[in-house]
Amino acid sequence: MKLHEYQSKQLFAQRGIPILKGKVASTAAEARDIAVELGGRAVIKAQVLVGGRGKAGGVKVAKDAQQAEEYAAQILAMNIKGLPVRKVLVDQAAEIKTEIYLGITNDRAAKCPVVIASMAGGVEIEQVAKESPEKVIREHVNPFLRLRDYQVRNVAAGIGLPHEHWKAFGEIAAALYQTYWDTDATLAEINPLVINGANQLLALDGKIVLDDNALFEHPDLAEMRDLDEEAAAETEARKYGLSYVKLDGEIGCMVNGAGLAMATMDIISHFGGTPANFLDVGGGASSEKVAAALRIILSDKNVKAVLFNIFGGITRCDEVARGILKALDEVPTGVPMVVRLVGTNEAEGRKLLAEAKMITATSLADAAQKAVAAAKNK
Amino acid sequence: MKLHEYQSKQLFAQRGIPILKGKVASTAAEARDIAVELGGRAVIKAQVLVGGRGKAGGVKVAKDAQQAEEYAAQILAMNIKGLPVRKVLVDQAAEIKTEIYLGITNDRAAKCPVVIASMAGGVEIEQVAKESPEKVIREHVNPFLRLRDYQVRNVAAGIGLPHEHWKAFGEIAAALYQTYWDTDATLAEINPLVINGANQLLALDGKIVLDDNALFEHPDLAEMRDLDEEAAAETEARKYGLSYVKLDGEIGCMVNGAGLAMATMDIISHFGGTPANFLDVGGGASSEKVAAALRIILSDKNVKAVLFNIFGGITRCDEVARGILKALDEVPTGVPMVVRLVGTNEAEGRKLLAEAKMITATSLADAAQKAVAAAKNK
Amino acid sequence: MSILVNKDTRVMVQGITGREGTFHATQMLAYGTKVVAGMTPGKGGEWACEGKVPVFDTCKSAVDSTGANCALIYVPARFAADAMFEAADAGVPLIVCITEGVPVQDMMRVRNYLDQKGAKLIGPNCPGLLTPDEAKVGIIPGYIARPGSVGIVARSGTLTYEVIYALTQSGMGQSTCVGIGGDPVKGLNFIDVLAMFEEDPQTDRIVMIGEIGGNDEEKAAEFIADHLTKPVVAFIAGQTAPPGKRMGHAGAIVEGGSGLASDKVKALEQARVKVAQYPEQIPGLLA
Amino acid sequence: MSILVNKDTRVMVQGITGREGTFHATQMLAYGTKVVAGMTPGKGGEWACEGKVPVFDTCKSAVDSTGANCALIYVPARFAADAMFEAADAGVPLIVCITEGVPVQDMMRVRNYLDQKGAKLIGPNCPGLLTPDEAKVGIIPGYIARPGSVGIVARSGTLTYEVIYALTQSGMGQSTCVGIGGDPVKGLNFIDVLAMFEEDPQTDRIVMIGEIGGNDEEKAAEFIADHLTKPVVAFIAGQTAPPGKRMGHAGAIVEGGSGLASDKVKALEQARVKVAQYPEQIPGLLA
Repeated sequence: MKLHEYQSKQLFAQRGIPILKGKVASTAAEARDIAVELGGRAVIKAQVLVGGRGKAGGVKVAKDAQQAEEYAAQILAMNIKGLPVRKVLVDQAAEIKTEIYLGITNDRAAKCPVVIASMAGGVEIEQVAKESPEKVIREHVNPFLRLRDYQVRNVAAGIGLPHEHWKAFGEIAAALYQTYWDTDATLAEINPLVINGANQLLALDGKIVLDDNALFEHPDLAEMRDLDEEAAAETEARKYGLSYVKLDGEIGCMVNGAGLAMATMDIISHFGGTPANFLDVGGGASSEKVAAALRIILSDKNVKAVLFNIFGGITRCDEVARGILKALDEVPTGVPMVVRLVGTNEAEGRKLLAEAKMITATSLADAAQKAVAAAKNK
Repeated sequence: MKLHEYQSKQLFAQRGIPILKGKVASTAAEARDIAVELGGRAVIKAQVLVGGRGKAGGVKVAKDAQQAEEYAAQILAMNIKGLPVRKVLVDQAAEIKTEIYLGITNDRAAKCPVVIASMAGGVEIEQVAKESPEKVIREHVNPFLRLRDYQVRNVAAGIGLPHEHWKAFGEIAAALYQTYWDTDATLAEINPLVINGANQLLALDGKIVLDDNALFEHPDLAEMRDLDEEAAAETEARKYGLSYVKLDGEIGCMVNGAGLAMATMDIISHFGGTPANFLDVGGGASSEKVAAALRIILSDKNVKAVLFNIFGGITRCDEVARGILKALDEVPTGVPMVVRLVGTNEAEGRKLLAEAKMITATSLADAAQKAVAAAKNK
Repeated sequence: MSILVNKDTRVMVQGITGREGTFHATQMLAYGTKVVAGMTPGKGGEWACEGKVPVFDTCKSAVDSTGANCALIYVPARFAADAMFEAADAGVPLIVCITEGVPVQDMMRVRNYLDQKGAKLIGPNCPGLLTPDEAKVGIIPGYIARPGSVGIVARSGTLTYEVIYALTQSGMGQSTCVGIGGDPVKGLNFIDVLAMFEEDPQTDRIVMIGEIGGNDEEKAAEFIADHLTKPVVAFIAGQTAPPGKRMGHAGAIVEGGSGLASDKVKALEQARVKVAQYPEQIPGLLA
Repeated sequence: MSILVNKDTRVMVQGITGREGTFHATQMLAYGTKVVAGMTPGKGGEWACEGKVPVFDTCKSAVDSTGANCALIYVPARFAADAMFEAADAGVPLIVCITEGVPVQDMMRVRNYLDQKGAKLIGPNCPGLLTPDEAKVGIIPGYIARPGSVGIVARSGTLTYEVIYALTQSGMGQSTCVGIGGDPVKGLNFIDVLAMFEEDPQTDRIVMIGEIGGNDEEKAAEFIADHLTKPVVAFIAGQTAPPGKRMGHAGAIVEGGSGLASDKVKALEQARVKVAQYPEQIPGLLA
């Protein structure tokens, strides 16, 4: 789960990382008021959960409150990578001498946290790593020892930060690690961490991505989720413990298992169709869950056919069949359905579905081809 | 540094370990008042920093406030193993069904904390371990993982605690570990942990020993030191960063290095004398420190001779010599002094002392024999 | 021969008295797996699976009493890390964790600790292990598999079943099926299992099922090129997955331009691994 | 030959710009020890010991630049644990910590971590190492020692000097003198060092200096009986120490009836080790 810049910076500030004064506005008038508070000159920044807002024109420096209002109005009218901008952060403007990158993330291969830093801040670190790998310093952290002061010094020395900034940098890095660890983040990033005109270090932008698996430990953070930023169907799916990602295609998919769900999308594409969604009903799916999943799939008006691909392990095919029948009772639909049931209790499942008018298939390839055909005929 | 029972139990209670109601009294009248508050019946327990107070008669159950006053008066008049009783703890009386031992200490050999438990509580655990080792369960704790719930279950299962008590026992063990770790204790012990008439677990007695090396991190705990419980000279020595232990003999010792200081005591004894103290002036001892050490040694009226045994490493012999001369200026004394200086800057040291009338020696055996002779002649 | 589990494997099931724990332990017994102990704190002394399996309060007592040498974990996510620590402390050399949703910071500590103890871990968020006709340790449906010579290693559970099913339909049996799980920080990885299959005399061909996220498949490709003599066929799920979105598995996400299916396919093809476009092509590519 | 340190040992001094650090680094240089680097955070780029030793900000940079293979620590107690972690992380295989007063809970974590890293630790609260005429790594006064064939291992610093001095006076030189320190949780212990002396061709006799507290001497006695062929002479300090009192060293305390000098002497004598009654008897017992 991604947090907005303003949310991330709040969490940073709570742990002592210096940030600029600023507030969030949902309207141009609010932005103007905040700019007045800040003394006129302000930076207006779109709050959307995608990267690249700078290039898209979502960040503008206003010289006074009047201009702040104008820019806020412009930005609040934008769509960035398909996402409408609903909020802007109005921040003090800072004089920037140096832009540093400082981030902490999980290193999957090393199986531990890694601190990543570079003096080439302000741009995407992946790009710096690709173009000038020598400019990027990595320090692995033992998850039991946690981040030690000497490791921060390794980082500071590695990026060539002048001694005079080590103390402030050390405090910020320690607080960033604390934020990362306390929130069960998979990424906590300050980019850029700037040295301003007064030679102080400030977190100008911030990004936190939380581990969805750990949200149960952090109800306060779970509440920070911005429901405006995701499809309503995704919000609905989460309520039922379903993994759902909306896509742009025509064939709705209900699959058990994440890998098989991806493979189902891929095979639809392979046979010339377009998947409308990723949906994993999970292991041991109950009929209620299956019914909810079907409602969610059908709530997408682009869906012209639905492909059920269930391979029973924990999930039992008869349970799934009952869920499908239940959902069809509740949500009458004309959309054609292709069903493939294999595995635990597959015979019972097939029997239950025998009466409903559904297209059946045994192989995955067969099922995908039938679904593609059904969607085209629709 | 040892804490009193009442101090240990306060620290336990702060972390949620159930203890009995009780208060500390310094006079019999206070004890009476506390007993009245507790409803009459009360246990009066001597607060002294040595074991074996029970056998010595330092714990008595009073049936009413009148008797509480009498017993408190008796106990406050006692000496236990040479230590006068200055305080008593007046506790509620409890009906005891079972006495459990539960302690956490540092296992030197395993280099980690160890939880020790036994259903044979209420007596010294060393004794149980010697007589019935099978009754004592040990669970080592990884210092990074800390005490896990399953380890507490291993302990509960190991001592054969009935299931119904596992939850309460688990909470107490977790809180005890927290106390142990938070305070940098070398021992945190509940003995006995009782099951009372209402089937509840209660810490009836408590003992905490703190790591002197870690006291700098715990100024609040350092303040709990009971200065009444140690020789005034030991308190004075601590101010100067000197390691001093008062003994009952006649030959004062000033030595650098703890091992050498012990060996010096031993050799005095070997040659028929008795050491008056252990004193390590430490590495790199300054002349101020040496002067303070000499004053402390001479403050013991039993001292009939002083043996200086300095082997220079970090400590420089000339610094020590200057300290001795300075101290002698400040504290004129007729006590004979035997000096042995070897090691870094030994020549300079000897030269400085040449003028003072001191008995010199080069070998340790020679020095010890001379000191023993000087004390006898005195 | 086979790898990791066989007919002599003695399994302790942690969380045996839970709904899924009981269901799958019963299925494992029916398959012939030696389920020698169950573990549920506070239920020590009871019996599970219709009186067939003794339940213990602690892993230590279960291992001491039954000689269990494999722990299978079905406990809820918030207790999973401790279950793994406990199994490792009890000296169990192979730990299989089915539980989904374990926080990744927990897993970083678990992996670190288990490595210190020398315990092997499979999972979490995995379907476990199956050596056909010998031992089923986890939730892979036993009836779809047949003994044979194809080793399977996969990040995805149901895709594993899909491949086993397709192989069995084509008359190709399996040596051992290993579901390593879909989490970003986990136990054994492709390389570890590939090395075991290379050493296993029963295995003569290998199927490897990867997916988007991380670069374990790229590393496996390198390892295959350098160390494997047996033929490998692969499949990578998630060609059509959008970037920045977690596709079910915690580890299945394309981030910062890395973890792409296309990069993995390319790396594997460079290592002369045949890559299937969909699972049912695999038997044909193996033949 | 010798053990642990010799003329090729390349020493990095952590805390070199402190008063004691500078003093002893200078003495080590004068003795001929290869002091190749100093480390003091924030002073990287400076030079210590009259321009003879480059100072670095981090152990990593010091090791990378100078190839230091031994870390010597003189930092205050509250920073000592981190200094050891840092040296180990920088890949230094031998760490010598002179610092006194390190909290024992810190040391439990340090030992655990250093064992994982495979780094050897001497100390803390120790005088360090001396291989006469080759390397002085710590604070043992060099001029009292002579090269020879007696290995010394001791918990106490000044008692080590005392023994070296007595041996040299009697014409017996030393192979290596090892002060393992007086803390309850520390690095190498008697057994580790005794095993090294047993393997070292230069060493033909061994002196072991113990003291009250713990039971390392008892374990050493058992080890000597089982594994040592070279003669060992021992001395145990603290025969007259009262129970329950810490005698200077954090580890020197008789508690709950264990750690008594008399038990240690008994165990050693049972292992046929000659035990001196005072240090100056040692040369006579060795002869």
